Formats: sequence, structure tokens, C-alpha cells
Amino acid sequence: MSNMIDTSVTLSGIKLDNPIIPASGTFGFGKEFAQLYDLNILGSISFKGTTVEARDGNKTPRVADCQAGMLNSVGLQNPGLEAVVAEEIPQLAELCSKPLIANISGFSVEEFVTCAKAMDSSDPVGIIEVNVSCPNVHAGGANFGTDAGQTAEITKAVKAVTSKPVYIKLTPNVTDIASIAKACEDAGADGISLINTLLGMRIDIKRRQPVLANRMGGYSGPGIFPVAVRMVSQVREAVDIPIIGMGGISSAEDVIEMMMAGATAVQIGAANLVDPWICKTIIEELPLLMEKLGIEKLSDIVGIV
Amino acid sequence: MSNMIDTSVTLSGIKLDNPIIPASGTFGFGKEFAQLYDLNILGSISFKGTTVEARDGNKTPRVADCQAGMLNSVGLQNPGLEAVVAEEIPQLAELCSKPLIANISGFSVEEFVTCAKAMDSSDPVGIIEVNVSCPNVHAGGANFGTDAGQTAEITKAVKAVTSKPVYIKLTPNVTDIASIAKACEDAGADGISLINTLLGMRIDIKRRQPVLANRMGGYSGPGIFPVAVRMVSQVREAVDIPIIGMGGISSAEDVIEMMMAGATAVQIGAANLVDPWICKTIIEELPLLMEKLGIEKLSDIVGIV
Amino acid sequence: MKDNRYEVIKNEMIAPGTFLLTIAGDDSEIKCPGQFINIKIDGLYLRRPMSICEYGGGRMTIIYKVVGKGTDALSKLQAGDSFDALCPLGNGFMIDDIPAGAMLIGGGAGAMPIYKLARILRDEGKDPHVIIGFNRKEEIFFAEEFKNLGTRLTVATMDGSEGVKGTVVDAMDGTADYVCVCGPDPMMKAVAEHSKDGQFDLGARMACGFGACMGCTVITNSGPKRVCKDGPIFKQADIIW
Amino acid sequence: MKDNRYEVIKNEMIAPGTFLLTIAGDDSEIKCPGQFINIKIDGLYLRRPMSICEYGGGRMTIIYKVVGKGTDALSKLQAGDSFDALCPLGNGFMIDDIPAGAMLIGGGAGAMPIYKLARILRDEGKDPHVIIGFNRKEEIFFAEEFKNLGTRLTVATMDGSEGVKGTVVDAMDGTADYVCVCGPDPMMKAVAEHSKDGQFDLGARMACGFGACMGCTVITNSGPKRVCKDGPIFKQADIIW
Ligand SMILES: Cc1cc2nc3c(=O)[nH]c(=O)nc-3n(C[C@H](O)[C@H](O)[C@H](O)COP(=O)(O)OP(=O)(O)OC[C@H]3O[C@@H](n4cnc5c(N)ncnc54)[C@H](O)[C@@H]3O)c2cc1C
Ligand SMILES: Cc1cc2nc3c(=O)[nH]c(=O)nc-3n(C[C@H](O)[C@H](O)[C@H](O)COP(=O)(O)OP(=O)(O)OC[C@H]3O[C@@H](n4cnc5c(N)ncnc54)[C@H](O)[C@@H]3O)c2cc1C
Ligand SMILES: Cc1cc2nc3c(=O)[nH]c(=O)nc-3n(C[C@H](O)[C@H](O)[C@H](O)COP(=O)(O)O)c2cc1C
Ligand SMILES: Cc1cc2nc3c(=O)[nH]c(=O)nc-3n(C[C@H](O)[C@H](O)[C@H](O)COP(=O)(O)O)c2cc1C
Ligand code: FES
Ligand code: FES
Repeated sequence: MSNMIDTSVTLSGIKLDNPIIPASGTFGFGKEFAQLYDLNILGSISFKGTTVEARDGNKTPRVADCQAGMLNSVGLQNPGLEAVVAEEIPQLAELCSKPLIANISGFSVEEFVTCAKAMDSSDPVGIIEVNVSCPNVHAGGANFGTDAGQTAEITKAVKAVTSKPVYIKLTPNVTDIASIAKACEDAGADGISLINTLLGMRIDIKRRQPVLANRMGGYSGPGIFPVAVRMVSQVREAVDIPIIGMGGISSAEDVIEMMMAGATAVQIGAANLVDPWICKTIIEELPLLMEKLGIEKLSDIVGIV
Repeated sequence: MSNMIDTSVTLSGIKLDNPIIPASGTFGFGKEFAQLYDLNILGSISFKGTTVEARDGNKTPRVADCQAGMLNSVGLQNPGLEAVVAEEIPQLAELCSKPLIANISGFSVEEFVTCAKAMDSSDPVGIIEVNVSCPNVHAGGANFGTDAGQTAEITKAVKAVTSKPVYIKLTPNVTDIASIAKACEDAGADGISLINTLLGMRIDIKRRQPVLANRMGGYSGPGIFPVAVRMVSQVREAVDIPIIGMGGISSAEDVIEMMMAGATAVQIGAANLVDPWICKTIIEELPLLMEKLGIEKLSDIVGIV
Repeated sequence: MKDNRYEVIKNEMIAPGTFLLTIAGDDSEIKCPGQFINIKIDGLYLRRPMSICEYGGGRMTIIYKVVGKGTDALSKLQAGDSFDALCPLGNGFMIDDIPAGAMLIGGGAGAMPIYKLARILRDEGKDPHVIIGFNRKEEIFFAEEFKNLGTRLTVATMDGSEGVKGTVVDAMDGTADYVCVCGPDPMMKAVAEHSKDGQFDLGARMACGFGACMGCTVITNSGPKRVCKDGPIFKQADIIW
Repeated sequence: MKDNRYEVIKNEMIAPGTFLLTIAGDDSEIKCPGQFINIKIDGLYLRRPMSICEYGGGRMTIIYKVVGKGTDALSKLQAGDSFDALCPLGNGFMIDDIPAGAMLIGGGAGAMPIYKLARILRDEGKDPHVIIGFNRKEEIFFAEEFKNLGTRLTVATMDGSEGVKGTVVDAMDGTADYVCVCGPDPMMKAVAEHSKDGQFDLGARMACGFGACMGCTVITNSGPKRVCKDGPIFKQADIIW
């Protein structure tokens, strides 16, 4: 491998050794993976989505297989903001000294703000990733992220309480992803993360009931990759802020493809669950693949297609 | 196999021997398949999308593989309404005596109306299936099907010129499929077909260009099945008219699952391209699977989940 | 936990729809019965979890019932085929906590970890009482092996075609002081109503199997727990039925 | 067209990244060179089309270059492995239309249908002139077989390491009356500029390969045509370059 291969990328002034970031909800707070490999090889880590109150999550079964991926309706199970800031983040920071990505969720604008404030004062947090794929309990339960106005409102409110870079994580279950991304940029977002899971459903035909207790759930894994590449490309054309691309990435080739579509960095989600060493493998394979493809500096290919 | 097994279903008064219908664009006008099996075993056939003018389609490459399915940007290549009505339909009717499904497309409301009128007077046509996943050239090229108002407008206009059942074929690339289906029902639609392809993109990382000349294209095949099941279930809850369900169906099990989600009949698309005998195989396997699952009358399971 | 490759030694049907799979490969990290492996099956995305019945000397046995695509694919494996599996996962039975004379109760295909547990306790001189329950005589498997253990054994069948007629609870004959239980949920619940203390092998639908996804959560008296990582063996006092 | 199962007899690298695959199975419906098969490869959704080079007696050969996932998977097949393929697809060369003394021109890996065509024309006494072009000597394959045909043969290499230095057009030496051509698009276009009439094996990205999807359309002088079903061999007069 040539010495000249440079896998580093920069997100809003934060330099990552490489663009590989485990995706929120598929890496817990890193503990399980730290037993398998040194977490400092990662670009960063987006840890489990945090809400103000502790949450037990949805009824089980809340995961299911589907040929080209999986469904989940975990429902944001997490120990709550206080415990995350007081215990989980410091523990994760022991395992990984990189600036972390704090994935936050809320069921009202105020809850997002509360989370953002707390993450702002948590030193290990480098980027705040705002997951807007949640029902807005004050607006009849419709999903925040499907509405450009509401997404922009959250963006503004969060930006007002933190000086850390704010990335808005978009849901793909929308007609026009580009306009929602643009609304975020206009509202001051520092970057966009996409895609969250596609809404899906499977039925157990023997039991004649949905496989998930929650009826529907989020579809992730290789089957959503073509949709993710498309949306990253569309958003790349619509905004100038950096994109963290994700959705079905499972190999170094997928990483290159997502970056060529417009992502500055990428997240790996479901793939961690079936191959817990996948991020390490990809990080090792990336420089070799770059050589083969004649890429010296990885950041050069961002959005070239 | 028990004599009591009944695979028949009824769409707007038209009884089909079984719910299996090849999907538009994946079966041409039946000629190629008629050399492989008797087309009269099928429930019906939805033939290639027809437009007023003949169309050469998009630039090539316009098909591509992606792990759990394929992308296409064929672009509605067809010989035009006149040739379809004068030549293709009569030829297809020779091969298949079932009431056919005429899949029509347009780039303005008038074009839909012109197609619908012609199909209304074509005897072999049993159902008119209106593909609204087309750009509206009179409205800046935005897709008709992503807007409930425009979809309803087309529905009304088509209903006004035909006495045959009108099924509106919806695009899945929308935030709220249920409200669009409801708008169709309110506008007088006799049924809903869904889903058309998900918008996707893949990149050839060696050549650093999109795999499709058209950049993006329609994603179909097993990878879209969980999204299709979810949307059929959502639409089932929103409307009372029958649904023709499709998207990734590749086995008798998939057919049962789609029907349990709410489909009265199903269409098989991309699967025909990789296994040209797939519809025949499924039709043969359905009664055996029904016995195993304790289903006597297939129409009993529609929407039971 | 490692990602190991296992070679199929034998894969035989031992009761209608139930198979015994013997595999060779790394079993060095397995600590006790109740732990499981998570098997990668070609063409399926998520792995499929299976309890480890027997282990030692680089060999393991799995007993599984064919219920869907994954187990159907497993049933087609032949000697010489191989697959990847994460091994070992979860915490097995807390053996030191088990008092002498405990009842080890297994139901149906889920009974198997009990067999290995019984052997270990027998060897430790803890003289367990094994109760296994099945629907009918034809479904009983491993009966010889259980008998050969030389521990006290009661068999229950629902139709009375062998041993006690009824469920394992009928075979328990009153309230037990301490139980170790593997089997279907309703059976475990019924046993718990007739035992003062014990350990239970909880079931759950899993994705990762190693604690990363929160897919398998169960709410216990000490809060939400991951069945895969914090279990699958839980203490009776912790379980909310 | 049938969906047949083919068993791999041999799969050997014959030039860097280029493999010759010999398979056994139904070849009864194959009519002439230029037809192709569409191969189902495990783990990939769409089939991969490959020209049939040689056929007869229940054996077929395919020559392929490794360019991506599908051809990489093909290159790993071993004797005894098997796969499904739709066979035969497309219309091959219109042999009756080919006059005596026609030039048969092949470039690189795509040259192979020319070999079988040359044999057929030779046997019919039509005395063809074969021209094959490669980048350099090391990439030439089947040279012996071509020589043994006993027909007139010209080899061209870009670097002049064997035969005529330059492209097949340089080897044509003027304008040909009738050509049959297989090879990369730019090569075929160049040949067409130096021939009065002929047949060309057009390339296209395909999905079904049997005429159902309109994925492979090419616009010709007689309107839009499906390369898979109406071709892949087209008459020079029909082609719009
Ligand atoms: C820790 C653990 C240990 C296990 N040990 C064993 C064992 O030793 N022997 C054995 O036969 N099975 C065991 N199971 C259950 C086994 O994992 C499932 O039967 C298997 O995953 C089903 O896969 P499938 O593809 O065949 O079925 P699918 O096609 O996925 O589903 C078929 C049917 O089985 C049901 N099902 C699927 N997964 C589970 C599950 N985890 N629990 C209950 N029902 C399920 C579905 O609802 C459906 O009705 C264990 C499960 C866990 C979590
Ligand atoms: C009728 C027909 C006959 C063919 N016969 C042969 C043959 O005898 N020997 C042979 O080596 N190849 C042949 N090809 C081309 C062969 O089908 C492709 O190389 C193969 O499908 C690539 O699959 P892959 O998964 O390895 O590549 P992919 O991963 O799909 O793609 C890898 C690269 O190859 C390019 N590519 C993919 N498909 C094609 C295609 N159809 N044409 C041109 N470029 C493509 C892609 O753009 C990409 O850059 C034929 C194609 C057709 C249509
Ligand atoms: C089990 C599971 C839990 C998830 N939890 C969260 C979460 O808490 N917050 C969030 O923003 N996204 C969550 N996601 C979405 C992922 O972070 C990611 O956006 C999505 O899965 C697509 O990527 P993938 O296909 O690589 O998994 C979760 C995904 C899975 C599979
Ligand atoms: C090659 C191709 C061409 C298609 N052409 C049409 C069309 O002309 N009209 C239409 O309504 N849908 C068209 N479709 C969409 C299919 O009818 C179907 O809705 C979609 O592919 C999802 O089903 P599947 O996953 O089973 O393929 C086409 C799909 C493919 C793959
Ligand atoms: S299955 Fe993932 S945490 Fe238990
Ligand atoms: S590849 Fe489908 S029509 Fe040619």
C-alpha cells in the first residue's frame, strides 16, 4: 500500500482519519465492539439515539429478517439523557478518544433543545446529529422529518443552543428529500445525515400477523442502498453543507459509491449486526481499493458523479 | 390437492381464475412468454405502458443490476396508442382470452384521456390501469403521482371517458401514500395498483459515472418488497376499493403475504425477467401452499392482517 | 465471541421436523450450557440463534426445529458443508447458584441445554432431578441419553403415551425449591408459578445476538435487559411474567 | 429458449483476466454462432449474458473477461459446479447471407463467435478471411485453433508484437465487400467505415435477454430494436453508428 493514500475527511472542521462511522442504534455505546477491536481506528461513532427521558422502547418482537436487510421497531430504547451524559458518554470516551457524534431525538422541539444543550456541554461530543424521524406528539403524531417547516424549526432551535456542528438526520420516507435538506441548510444546519430507515412491513403468513409487534418498522441493510445513493446524490445537488451518507453500506466498494454520490463521510448500520467486525474490515480494505481505483485522496471523490 | 381450493379473485366485477398478473413493462405484449407457456393460465396481463405517441425510450444503458433487484430507466418505450390498439392488443388477445389490463401513461391530462378513450373501445381490455408516475410536462416536469390533487384530476378525467374499471397505479416515492390513494377513491377510481418502482441510483465506481445513462431509475425486485407490503397495508386501511399489490413478489409465499396485507390481486414484475416461467410456477404452487396454510378460498385472506 | 467457521459432521432428523446437528470447530470459549451461537445462513440477512446443547473437544451439537426459511436451509446441510457462526453468545446457567437437588425442567426441542446442565451438576455431585416434557412419545428424543445420565428422570407426555400424563408441571408434583428451565414461554411461566426460585432460559427474537441493537429487550424487575447479552438465562426473581 | 442446468467441465485462464469456460448441458436448440446464453449467478439478481463460442455434442464454450462481480464469481467456478442459464438467446449470424470470401473480424475477448463462424463457412466452402486483433501478443488466445482452421488468417496487434501492427482496420487493407464483426463498439464502428456490407454483433446492457423488458434497445434504420431478441447480430445497412 502506498504511503500517499489519504483516507482522511473533514466534517465541519473536524478531521476524521477515515470516513467510517458506525450508525446510531447499531453500535450501542461501543462497549460490545470494544471487546472486538480498538475503537480508535474508527472515523467517529454515532451512538445510540438519546431522548430526554429513559425509554424502554416498543413491544417485542421488534426486529425481523427480510432477505436483503432487516426491519426494526426498537423505538429509541435508551437510558435517558442524564444517564447518557453522566455515564455512557464518559465510558465511551474511555474506549474512543475521537470526537463523538451524539444522536439525539425528541417528541417536541423542547426535547430536542434539552438534549442539544446537554450534548453541547459534553466534551467528547464533536457533532450533534439530530434524528428528526420521530413523531411530533404536539402535532398529532405526524413525523417531524416529513415536513420541511418542522425540520427547519428544530434545526433553528438546536442551533440556538449549541456552538457544536449540527447535522440533521433525515428520513427517506418523503416525496422530496432535496427540499427538506435545503430547508435545513437555510435554517443553519452544518450538515445532513441520511438516510434513516425506509418504512417497511412484513407478515408472518403462518401466524397471520405482522412480524413486528409494532406492525411496521424501519427497513435497513443492502436492500435500501440504491435509494440511499439516489437521495445522497439529490441532496448533494441541493445543498452545499457536508453529507454523512448511509443506508445499506456493507463494503469498501459501497463506501466509495456513496462518497462519489456526494457523501463526505459514511455510516455503517445494520451491517454491524450481522458482521460485528465490518467497520474494521472496511477500514482495512479502503486504502487497497483506493489504490486499485487510482484514488490518492479520498476526499477528492466526494460528489464527483 | 383438494378440490375445494379456490384461487379465484374478483376485481371490480371481473373474476380472475387466480390473482397472478404479470406487471406492465416486464411482459411486453406477451409474445415472448406465449412461447414458454399458455398465457390463459394467468389471472390477467398488464401490458407494456402505452402513450399516445410512439416512444423510443431513454438512452442506454437503461437497466442495471443491484444485489436485491434491478434499476430501469426504459422510459416508456412503446409503439404508440394507435399501433397498440390496432396491432398489439388483438395479437395479445389471440394468445390470452382473459380480460386484459391496459396500462396507460401520459404527460398531460389530455394524453391520459386520449389513451383511456381508445382503451375503452378495445374489447379485450377489461381494466384500465393509469400509471401516474410520469412527469407532467405542463407543470414543470414534476411527477403527477406525487401530488394528490393532480392524481385525482387524472382519475376524474379518465373516469369521465370510460365505463371500464379504472385502477390508478401509484408511485411509492411519496410521503403519504394513503392520502393519495384516498384522493383517487374520492375521485371515482375503481381500484388502486401499487407500487411502481422506487427511485434509485447506482454508480459504476470504476468509470465514475452512474450505471444508467439517465442517472436515476426505478428500483424493483425483492429489495422493495417490505416497502410494498407496508404501502399496500396503509392503503388498505385508507380506502375501500380493491388493490392490486406488487413490488418484489417472487414466490407463492410473497403472493399470500401481499394479499394478507390487503391486495385482492397481485402483479409480478422484475421476477419475470430473471425467471420467465415464474408466473406459471407461482400459479402451480399457490394451491399447495394454500392447503398447507389452511386457506380454502384465497379471497378470504385479503387484508386479514 | 469469535466469528468461527464450523464444519457439519452430521445432520439427522431425530423426531418429525426436529434435527440434531453435530459440528466441528472452535468451542474453546464456551463456558456453560444456556449459551448460544448465531449462525450465518446463505441468502438470509440476519443470523439465526441456536442454543448449544453439547460441547467439548472441538465438537458441538445443536438441536433445532424447522419452522421457516433459515431452519429449513439448516436442515439441508450435509456432512462436509460449513457455515460461519458467532460463538459463544450470552450467559449460560449460573451453575454455582444451583443448589443440590434442583429440578432441571425442559420442554420439547428447547429441552436440550438441560441435558448438558444435568451432566455437569451430576459430576459436581449435586444430584439434580430432570423433568422433560413432550406432546407424545414419538416426539421424545435423547431419552436414552437422559436415562444414561443416571440422575433422577421424569418424563411427561401430554397424551400419556409415555411417563406422567400431562405437562412438566404435573410431573413436578407440588412446588419446587429451585428450578432450571428451558422451553416454550407458556411452559416456563407455568413452572415459575410452582417454584420458589430458579433460572429460566428466556426466548426472544434477535438481530445481533451480542448486545448491540436492543432488538431483544425484556423488561425485568431490574429494568430493561437484553436477552442476548444480559441473558438468555435470567433469575426467577428478576423475571416479570 | 429453455432454462437449462450446465455443469462446469473446465474453467481456465487463457490470458490475463480472460477465462475459457467449458460446460456440459443442453445445446440442442442452438442454431448458429452469435447466439448467447444468460447465466444465473448466486447472489446477483440479474443474469449475465455471454456469447456462445463453440457448441455441439452437449458441450459449449464461453470466453469471458473478468470486469465485475458477476464475471468474478464465474471465474471462481470449478469443475463439477453447475449453474442455470437461459439458452439459446438471440439470433446469430445470418449464414446464408454471407458471401464467399467474406472477412470475419474479431477484436479481443469478443472475437470468439468468429471462430465457430469461420469453421462453418469453411465447411460450406465459402473460404472466409479471418482477421483477429489484440492489444499485444500475450493477449492472443485461440491462435493455434484459428491457424488450424486452415482459412486465411491475419493477426493484428496494437504494439506490433505479432502480425500486423495496428488495429483490425489496418489489417483489412482497404474496403471490404462483406464483413462479419464481433468486438468492442469503437472497433466495429471503424470496421463499418471500411466495409460495404456485413453483419455486426452489437453490444448492450441487458436485463431479461429474451425480449421482454426493452432494456437493450438500439435505434436502427428500421426503428427501435431489441438487441437481445432482434439481434444481437444486425445488418450493416440497419445500424446507425
Ligand atoms: C437464544 C436463542 C436460542 C435458540 N435456540 C434454539 C434451539 O436450540 N433450537 C431451535 O429449534 N430454535 C432455537 N431458537 C429459535 C430459533 O432461533 C428460530 O426458530 C429460528 O431463528 C427461526 O428461523 P427461521 O428462518 O427458520 O424462521 P423464520 O422464517 O424467521 O420464522 C418462522 C417462524 O418462526 C418464528 N420465529 C422466528 N424466530 C423466532 C425466535 N427467535 N423465537 C421464536 N419464534 C421465532 C416466526 O415468528 C415464524 O412464525 C433460539 C432462539 C434464541 C433467541
Ligand atoms: C449478448 C451479449 C454477449 C456477451 N458475451 C460476452 C462474452 O462472450 N464474453 C464476455 O467477457 N463478455 C460478454 N458480454 C458482456 C458481459 O455480459 C458483461 O461483461 C458482464 O455481464 C459483466 O458482469 P459483471 O457482474 O462482471 O460486471 P458488473 O459488475 O455488472 O459491471 C462491471 C463493469 O462492466 C460493465 N458492463 C457490465 N455489463 C456490461 C455489458 N453488457 N456490456 C458492456 N459492459 C458492461 C459495467 O459498466 C462496469 O463497468 C456479453 C454481453 C452481451 C449483452
Ligand atoms: C436496530 C436499529 C436501531 C436504530 N436506531 C437508531 C437511532 O436510535 N437513531 C437514529 O438516528 N437512527 C437509528 N437507526 C437507523 C440507522 O442509524 C441508519 O440510519 C439506518 O439503519 C440505515 O443504515 P443501514 O442500512 O446501514 O442500517 C437504527 C437502525 C437499526 C437497524
Ligand atoms: C423494465 C421495467 C419496465 C417497466 N415499465 C412499466 C410501465 O411501462 N408502466 C408501469 O406502470 N410500470 C412499469 N414498470 C413497473 C412495474 O410494473 C412494477 O410496478 C414494478 O417493477 C414493481 O414490481 P416488481 O418489483 O415485481 O418489478 C416497469 C418495471 C420494469 C422493471
Ligand atoms: S439481539 Fe441485538 S441486543 Fe440482543
Ligand atoms: S434485455 Fe430485455 S428486451 Fe433485451
